[in-house]
Amino acid sequence: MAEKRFVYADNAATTKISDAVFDAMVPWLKEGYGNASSIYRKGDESARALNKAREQVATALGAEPREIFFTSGGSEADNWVIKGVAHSLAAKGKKHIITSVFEHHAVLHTCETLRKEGFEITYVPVSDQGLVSVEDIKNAIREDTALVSIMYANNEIGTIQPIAEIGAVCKEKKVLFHTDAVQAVGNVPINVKEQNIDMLSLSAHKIHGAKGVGAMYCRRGIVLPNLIDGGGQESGKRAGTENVAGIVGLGVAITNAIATLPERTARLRVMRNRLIDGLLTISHSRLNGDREKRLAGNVNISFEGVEGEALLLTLDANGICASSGSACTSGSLDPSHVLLSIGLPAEIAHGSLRLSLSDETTDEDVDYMLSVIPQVVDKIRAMSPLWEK
Amino acid sequence: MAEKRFVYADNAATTKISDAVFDAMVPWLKEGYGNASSIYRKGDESARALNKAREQVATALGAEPREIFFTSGGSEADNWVIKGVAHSLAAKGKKHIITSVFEHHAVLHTCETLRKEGFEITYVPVSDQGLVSVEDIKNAIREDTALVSIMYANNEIGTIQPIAEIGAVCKEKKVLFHTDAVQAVGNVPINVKEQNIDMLSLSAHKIHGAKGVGAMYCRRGIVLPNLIDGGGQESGKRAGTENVAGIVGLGVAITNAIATLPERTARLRVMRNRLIDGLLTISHSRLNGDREKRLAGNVNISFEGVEGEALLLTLDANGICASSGSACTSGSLDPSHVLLSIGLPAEIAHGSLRLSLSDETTDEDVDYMLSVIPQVVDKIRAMSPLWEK
Amino acid sequence: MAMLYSDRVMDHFSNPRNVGELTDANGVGEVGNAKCGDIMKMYIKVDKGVITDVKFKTFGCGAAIATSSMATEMIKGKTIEDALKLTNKAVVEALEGLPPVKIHCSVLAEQAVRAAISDYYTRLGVDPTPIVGEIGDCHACEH
Amino acid sequence: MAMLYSDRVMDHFSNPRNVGELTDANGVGEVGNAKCGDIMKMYIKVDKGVITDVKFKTFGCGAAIATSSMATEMIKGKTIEDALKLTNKAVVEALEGLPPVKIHCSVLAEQAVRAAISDYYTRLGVDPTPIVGEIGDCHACEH
Ligand SMILES: Cc1ncc(COP(=O)(O)O)c(C=O)c1O
Ligand SMILES: Cc1ncc(COP(=O)(O)O)c(C=O)c1O
Ligand code: FES
Ligand code: FES
Repeated sequence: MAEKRFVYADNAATTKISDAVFDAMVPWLKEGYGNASSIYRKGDESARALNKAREQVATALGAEPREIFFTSGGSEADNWVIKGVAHSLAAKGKKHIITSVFEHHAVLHTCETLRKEGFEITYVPVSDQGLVSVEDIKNAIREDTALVSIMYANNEIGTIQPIAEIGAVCKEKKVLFHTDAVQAVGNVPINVKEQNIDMLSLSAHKIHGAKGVGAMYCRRGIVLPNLIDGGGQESGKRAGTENVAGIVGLGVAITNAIATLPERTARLRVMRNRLIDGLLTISHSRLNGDREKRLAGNVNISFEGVEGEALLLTLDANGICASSGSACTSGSLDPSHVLLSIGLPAEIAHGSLRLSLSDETTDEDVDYMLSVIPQVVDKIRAMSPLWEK
Repeated sequence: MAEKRFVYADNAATTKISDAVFDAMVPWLKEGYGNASSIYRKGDESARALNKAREQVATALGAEPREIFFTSGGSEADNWVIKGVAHSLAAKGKKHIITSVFEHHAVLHTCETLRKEGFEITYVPVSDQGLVSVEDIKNAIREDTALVSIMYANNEIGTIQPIAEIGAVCKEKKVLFHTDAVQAVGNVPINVKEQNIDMLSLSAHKIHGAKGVGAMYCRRGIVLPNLIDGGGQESGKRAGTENVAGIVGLGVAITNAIATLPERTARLRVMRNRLIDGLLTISHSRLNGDREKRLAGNVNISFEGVEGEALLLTLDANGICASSGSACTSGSLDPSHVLLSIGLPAEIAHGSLRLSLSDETTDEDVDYMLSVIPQVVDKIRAMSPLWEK
Repeated sequence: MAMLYSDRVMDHFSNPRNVGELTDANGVGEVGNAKCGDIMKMYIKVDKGVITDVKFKTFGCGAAIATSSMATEMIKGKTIEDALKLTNKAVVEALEGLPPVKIHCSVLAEQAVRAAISDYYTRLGVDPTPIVGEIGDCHACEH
Repeated sequence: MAMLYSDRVMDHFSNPRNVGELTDANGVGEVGNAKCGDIMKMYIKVDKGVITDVKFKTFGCGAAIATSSMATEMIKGKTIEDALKLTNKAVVEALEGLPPVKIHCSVLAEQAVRAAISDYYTRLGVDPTPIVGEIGDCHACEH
């Protein structure tokens, strides 16, 4: 095998805080500790820093600053939007929500909670290429539909959904439209006004910001009940002393992500394609998700006869951080709902590998992965009682 | 006036991150970026760090690690507990909640949201010394009471409530008991088991930790629905990629706070008393809240004929960061609900000053405040058309 | 959110111009609402239709004090006619803006000027209403 | 949450002992549940009541592989009687623990040993049930 190196290829799970973000955060973890709600200058400084970050996030999305609300991450934003719209429109008899089968759990489990409360959820299917059909959404919309929530880009297979088209349909049908853009922000050009997005969730730690901070865009005029009641922070819409350092970092992270987007994605696309082509030379492998309509940094490949956890542990032993389709984390053996949704049999879904790149990924990293992964797959297959060479 | 110096006397609003906490956080903002849910060692390291912090928080409260759930702060914890218990016990016909009139807005506004949803809220009064009566709680408990939520220590006037006694009553009456201990943790010895506390909220930034991180203690066996659904983090009870750095910092902050508690509070009490005695020599002033049953670092004094914002701005110009009873932050002219609750007339509530000390406060700071504040009060009174010397 | 007052506001708050009482005032106006915490009292000395001196006392927030101070500067040396043209908007502009939640404080300053002029006319035995109009209370404060 | 495997588990996972097939095995057991992704196949060579050689093949998670490896080490050279006393708990202890969600994987190892011994008796024409008992599926995996 090639000389061992450390390759972090799990940027869809989380990213390293960039130096620029870290440097921007530090003053707010040190001397800039004033509470933004306080009246003295030390508080003012924090308030100004929050305002600046709000403008940066708004600019990145084509929104207005007052349409941006900071949260503790993507999950909170998803919960806030979906539960908020559901509970507020239920009073008007609208108790139907449309989402897709392969959303992130922050959306799916939230919808499941609402279903238990008496809401009706339509889960539109996705194609074998991992794409939602605009037609399906259109047909699913009813008189009593409160919300359509479709993710911008899928976190496992990286497929990019027809968001502008869904936005247009929702606008025409006068239904609110939310997109979980946690994976897309900074990686795909987004303009909430042009794309008719009413609400959007994002998270800092996916774009070299800190963990535990995110934002929710909510188009002006939409009345969303609070998820977290209390103090007057975030225009009284989200209580809690603001995580100034994290929010400042998010402002820098999103600004940098947007500034470098075209170049970065062009470069990542080349590396991604090289990985895909190289790994598909392994026998009994397949690419999951559309090859073109996918995030520039996402590779997701299944290897028959390979168990995901064993694969990941062996890659880790070789210095490669990656993730799999099997939900190791929950201790459950259920294969990824995303991979099942695009039609993969459970056994194959178990043996899939997600490599997600970032601007820190180098060509040497790609070479290394291409040299190590085939050997690891072979080794695991050789240990399997099911695999015949 | 004495030579100008910078005195931060608003530690009840937020505190400076201590060097120990900052140093503990930095590795997790730099190289320790692994997602705690990941399977590789880089993720493991984060998971281990979370486990350690969970143990530290549990130890500080006399709880078990699995009873600790990390949140984005005190407000989220309060919302989670109160909305969670309400919605879960409503199914059993328990739609009554008992709280006090002078809780933090994170509790009061949450209760108000529930009231609009059809829950009934009993707000027990507080005495003119700022103390809740155990008898009042006992009398307020009914067959359909779902929850009693009483803050451990008040954030404005620092009064410490008879938590163990309330815990005993709730236990006897088989009603769940929550305490918002955001101001108390690290400043008062707490043992959730001995005090029969079923659920407790805390926040890192009040004890020299970071903003945007907190925790919720929930006694084992209590089933609390999620506020934030999604991934399997926090045993599936609170979704969202964990703020590892913030949580590690909280672990260190709470450990340090507990370790230094007796000495620190003894020292603070002396400084506090000196401030109280000194400021009460100003004519037409009064101390708000019981003098003994109060946080070691809390001073809250009203000056007749003085408007709070003008007072704070002038103190700020003199280098003193403090806060007032008037809710400047909301842009509302309503005087503090806490000060009204202990019987202050609105005009007097407007002119109150909260000084909250921490281990960083020095005797020189106290001297300085004692020299500056009387002069500032005089100056503002001299400008008032209402004030006759 | 913190106040985010402009430097100009902070200057007028920290060093208010024309604070005090005028013993020889011939017009005194007091406006505000003790309930919401704000009282502004303005003293003017009018000579041949010109405001030759002005002083104020204010019990109120930073914006109330700064707008009182600025308003006195803006009407000093002006004719009554010109002083009556003073709007709260002009005071806010002169202060380089106020946070949205503090705009209502500037209304108090405009009203205090009108109240003082009104008192001047009343003392002269002239009905001020046709000239000054109704003054009213600081409604913005009663929300 | 990440796996938090012990060093011992990682050692047995990374360098599994006794991987492969035994061409001269006289007992072969396969257990598991393809649906939940885990299959463990164990080959034993029994000579005069003693397990003289053992190999395994496993399709499964890190814990499955490590427990397979550990189990083979623990029964090699043992009498059938002793091997039948092997519990999943003993394997877990030998591995210095497993995360709670992974305990069920160790059950598979215990079952694989029993299944191989069962096959050995069956080949001898002896009904294994009174000796080995029911083996059953990995119920833990079907949640
Ligand atoms: C008593 C009390 N409860 C709740 C909170 C809210 O905590 P956080 O700002 O961490 O959301 C605070 C402080 O802001 C508080 O003092
Ligand atoms: C598509 C998607 N939505 C939501 C989330 C949740 O974001 P967070 O971890 O910031 O709560 C993630 C990542 O974890 C994600 O990939
Ligand atoms: S005068 Fe400033 S609050 Fe009304
Ligand atoms: S064998 Fe490890 S998951 Fe069942």
